[in-house]
Amino acid sequence: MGLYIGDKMMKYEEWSKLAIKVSKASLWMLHFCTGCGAIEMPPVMTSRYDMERFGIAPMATPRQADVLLITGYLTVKTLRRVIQVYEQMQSPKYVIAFGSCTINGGMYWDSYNTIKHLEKYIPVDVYITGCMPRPEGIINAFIKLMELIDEGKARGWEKYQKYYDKYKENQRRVFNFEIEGENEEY
Amino acid sequence: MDVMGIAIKVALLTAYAVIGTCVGLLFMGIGRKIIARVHNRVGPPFYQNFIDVAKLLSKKTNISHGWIFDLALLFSISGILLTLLFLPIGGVQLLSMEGDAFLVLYLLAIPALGFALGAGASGNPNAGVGVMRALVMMLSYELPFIITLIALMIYYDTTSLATIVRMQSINGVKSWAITMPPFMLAAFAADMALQGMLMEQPFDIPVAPHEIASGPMVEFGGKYLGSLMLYKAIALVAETTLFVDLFLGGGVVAHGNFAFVINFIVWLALIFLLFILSILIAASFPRFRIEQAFGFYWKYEAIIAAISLIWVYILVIK
Amino acid sequence: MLDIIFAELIIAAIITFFVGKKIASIIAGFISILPLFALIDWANNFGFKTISFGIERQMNISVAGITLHLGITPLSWFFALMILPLFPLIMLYSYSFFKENDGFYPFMLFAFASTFGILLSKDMLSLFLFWEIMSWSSFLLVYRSRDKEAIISYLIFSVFSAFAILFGLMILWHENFSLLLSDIGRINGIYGFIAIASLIIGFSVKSVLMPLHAWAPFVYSKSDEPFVAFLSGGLSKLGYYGMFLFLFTLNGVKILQNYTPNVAWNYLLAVVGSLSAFVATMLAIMQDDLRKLLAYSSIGQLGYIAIGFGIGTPLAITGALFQAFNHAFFKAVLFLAAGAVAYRTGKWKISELGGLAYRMPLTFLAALFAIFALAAIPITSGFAAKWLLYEAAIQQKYVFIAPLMLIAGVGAFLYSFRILYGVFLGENRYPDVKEAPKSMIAAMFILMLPLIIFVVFPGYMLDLMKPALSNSGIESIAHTKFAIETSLAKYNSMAVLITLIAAMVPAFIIYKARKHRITSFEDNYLAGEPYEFHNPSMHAAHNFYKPLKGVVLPYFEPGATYYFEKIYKGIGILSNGIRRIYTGFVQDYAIYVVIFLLAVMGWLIWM
Amino acid sequence: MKSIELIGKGKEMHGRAYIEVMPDELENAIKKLKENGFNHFVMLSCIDWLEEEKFELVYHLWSYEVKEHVMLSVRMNRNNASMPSMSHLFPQIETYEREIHEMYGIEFDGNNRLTPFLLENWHHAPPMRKDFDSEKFVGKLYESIPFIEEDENEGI
Repeated sequence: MGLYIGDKMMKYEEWSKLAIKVSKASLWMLHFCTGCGAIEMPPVMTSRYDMERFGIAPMATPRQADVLLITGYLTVKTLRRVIQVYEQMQSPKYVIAFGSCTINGGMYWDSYNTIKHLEKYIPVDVYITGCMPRPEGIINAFIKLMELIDEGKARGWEKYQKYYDKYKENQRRVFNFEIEGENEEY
Repeated sequence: MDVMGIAIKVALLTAYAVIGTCVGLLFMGIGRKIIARVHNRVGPPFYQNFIDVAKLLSKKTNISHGWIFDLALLFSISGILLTLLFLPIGGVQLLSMEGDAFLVLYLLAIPALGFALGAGASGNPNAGVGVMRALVMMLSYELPFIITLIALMIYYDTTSLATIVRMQSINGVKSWAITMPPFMLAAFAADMALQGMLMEQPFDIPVAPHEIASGPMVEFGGKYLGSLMLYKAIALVAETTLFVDLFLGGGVVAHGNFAFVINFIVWLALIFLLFILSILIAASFPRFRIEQAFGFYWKYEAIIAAISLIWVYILVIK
Repeated sequence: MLDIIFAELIIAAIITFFVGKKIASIIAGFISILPLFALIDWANNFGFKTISFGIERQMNISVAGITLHLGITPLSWFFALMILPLFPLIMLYSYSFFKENDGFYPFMLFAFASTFGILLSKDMLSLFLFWEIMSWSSFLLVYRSRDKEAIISYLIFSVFSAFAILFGLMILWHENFSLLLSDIGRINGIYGFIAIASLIIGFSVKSVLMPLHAWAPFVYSKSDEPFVAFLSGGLSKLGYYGMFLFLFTLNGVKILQNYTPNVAWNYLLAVVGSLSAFVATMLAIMQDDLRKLLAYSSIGQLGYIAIGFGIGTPLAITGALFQAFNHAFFKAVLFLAAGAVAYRTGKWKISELGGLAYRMPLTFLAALFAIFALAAIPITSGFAAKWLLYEAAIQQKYVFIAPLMLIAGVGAFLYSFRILYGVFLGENRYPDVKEAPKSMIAAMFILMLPLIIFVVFPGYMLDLMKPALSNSGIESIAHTKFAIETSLAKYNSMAVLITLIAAMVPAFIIYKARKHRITSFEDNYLAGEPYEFHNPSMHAAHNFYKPLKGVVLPYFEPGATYYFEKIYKGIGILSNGIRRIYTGFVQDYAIYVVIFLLAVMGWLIWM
Repeated sequence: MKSIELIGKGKEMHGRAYIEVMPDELENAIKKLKENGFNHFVMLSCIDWLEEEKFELVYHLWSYEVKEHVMLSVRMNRNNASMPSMSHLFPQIETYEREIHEMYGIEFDGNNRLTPFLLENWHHAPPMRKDFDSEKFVGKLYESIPFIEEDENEGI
């Protein structure tokens, strides 16, 4: 069952198949409702679309959650909180980015304080396109995520561990609004 | 007691610990399904909670806040298993001859206190508030529950759960406590107390995910949360069994050759019915505020329980 | 030998007045171990095989034609067993607690000697004499707090208690013309009734029974912690010693019953005890001052003993004595732990403390275990005592007392957690605090030993109190080493412990199966807000039980302290009135003299 | 309209009173309006007139008595723009002034709380000015941050 006593654990190869099966069938979600996408969540949770039939349940804190669902645009200030929350989640953890804002900034493509590509700061496993995506899109993304977990491709959290320094460098740059070769102080 | 006898006893206790855990998880899954049906949803499969626990226990990273935080894991599971084994289940006495109802009442506090210690050790303010609410809830629902318990005890002139069950099973269903009018009132009060014990709505004030980020559990993840889910599952079985032992004769209806199997099935059916009742109440009511819950228990429930106690007292004195 | 022990205690008290702090505490500590040897020796007389030092059982001291009869009885031996061991450990604790020797040790030794004397006294005169020495030496210890309310309240109640006891004893003497306590049994009628009642009232001041508890919150919260540990753990038991002595050993119950056969005076005592337990617990929940919380908790826990005496069956009395024994140790540990916390941080308010568990882990462990015993968790000996009391209440079908007792037991969880969370858990506010000094830790851990022993073997406790019970004509209840059996049910401590250890196995497997990483306190989920941006306090201990505030305070608090405030104010007004006589004018004094002379003359003429 | 009568100048614009005042008249104008029933300060807004080299501050006030919205407009030079703070008249103006200071770089004399407010770690030109080229800034900052590509050879 993937339980090993003592120091022998924590090898990726020993990640048993049953553990993959159970982690795919029980995705607990933390919805970081910053943008307008939050309005799509109630239909997904309630009787019309009912995400609970796939074992997906909303959680209150990142410690308990497996999936971080980011619903919409992120300013630099919000990004700091998102990263804080992401780092508090327990591995294996996945990120679903919702709406075009997280892909390329969307309608905030030229805003001075909205980040454009979420993937540069935290690894994203599944994107949902659209402005707004429909609830079916969210369900579809979760099913896609389940497939990816099953195939062993949803490894964003491993990527984050592996390239931790690079991610931290990107995050530091954007938090400090640091433009290369330009250090003007207003 | 000889070696063989001890071995059989240990095997029986282990079997009931496993059965209690599985039944609890199964019921929680069924409860989720029922709530989903009430909401006109499809709901998760009935085995969903097994998957959830397995997933939590197989998480790769786990965050602890120090050794006091770990006490939550150690004490929650061991304490609730201990409680379960001191209850007579379906006519099987287990260890219930070694203790009594007061012991069970206090044993229920071990996992709760361990849990509270772990939650407090995390240093999260939400956890502190959650534990405070849980303790105030405990003070609230214990009053009617204690009064009904005392009513039963003075009626049967014993505090031992095993004896209470035996005396209620003499004539099968007819001798169950709930068939007597004073104990009908008491059972109503105790059932409301059970609702609070199970922390189901309208008394899920301590966890309140939307107000205080699931309260005491705010910092629990991975194996810690998994162990707490196990605790909750076993607690569900233990608390409903306590009610069944007190008012429904422990589910004992048959004596004789196949009595063991029949009694087990009846016990299972009874705790399932109790659980369904509590789930249906939970599905139809919103959450109380803590003062409202306190007032509800200490005013109305306590008065109902006190009436039954006085009634029983008059019966006994006569 | 016994006179040597007394003499040494007195001499040590005088020596400690002049020497430095460290030497004083060492002298006091070693001298106060001596009576324990006597206890070990006397155990031979009560059916236990121990070492013999040849210390006599009886001693008569004749001073100016009056003879003081001293001697050990099974009852006083049992009470000495719970009170006297506290003393050397408190001295060990105080080794690092005090900054300088400012009069703590001499009075403490006097209090100790007089406690020993009270327990040994076999006649009324020595009982009252030692009682007064104990009251006055403890009053001087209270006086060290320099807190007006504490001093005055202790004075008022001590004097009241002393008068009540003196009144009772004088009536007994007047009826009997014998100072020996063993002659009391012959008394009947109204005088016996009044005497016993007034003695019980007098003793219930020391045992902080409601409504005569009002001094305790002030005194406990203002005096030195080592002394308060002795006051709550040890001296409060003396009140119950007196009650037990006069009620059961000297047949006070029968004297009361013979005069008024139709009134159940025991039941009244039990009701007072249960109300005391319930109201004090409710008030303890609402306290923010650590010492006040512990004070109310003491009142509540001591109420259980009164319940046991009130119910009066063998089961209840056994439970009450067990509870008294436990309370002596766990409350001493708790007060000492509170003192250790204050020694390191200088704070008493629970809402100002926090996060000390990782800084002071040994203090935390001691406090945690004591709290387990206080809350009667079944893995501590506190449970066996409460269980016996509950059983006794159910056996007698006391439907008013039993719910109050049980709900007070639940309330104990609430204030216990307030201490645990507010002081030791939660936000890490004192990152630089060190563990308490070694002598404090040692004292607390040695005090925990009896609590640990009697959780595994509750039967031993019942063996210890057997001589005291059988001497008073109370049969002891059926028990083995591990199990206690009553007519209602059975409690087997070994079954609980073994099952708990066995049930730890699956928990431990889950715990060990996956690694965990210990993270810092700052890494906490605060709705995504980073900790460094989160400026205000994260400690949720301020106003902790706010939802109960509107329920508890309006109903319980005024009733508990109102009458004392009235007395306090009344005495102030009276004293002011008396002071007005001393106007400072010579003419006024001359008029007083003239009036006095005229009065005397008038009286002479009238005669 | 009442406010126009009070100040003695201005015009009606879409049902509101629009009054242009000089910077030194501003305080008296607000005071006068406040005393005469315009006691609800609605908001303070700012417009950057890049071509005219001017900043325009608009103080919006509302009267519950006559149900009238008045906009007090004051213009200043764009270089080293500064205004006396009005926060002693309506305390809530302080917060608006902080925001405008951060977004436009206007100094408010007499306001002691002109500390960083909404933007964290911002050290570029005030972003709401029209000469702040947002598109270019995005290109320089956000687009220059590299994607983190996995090294195919290493695997994970």
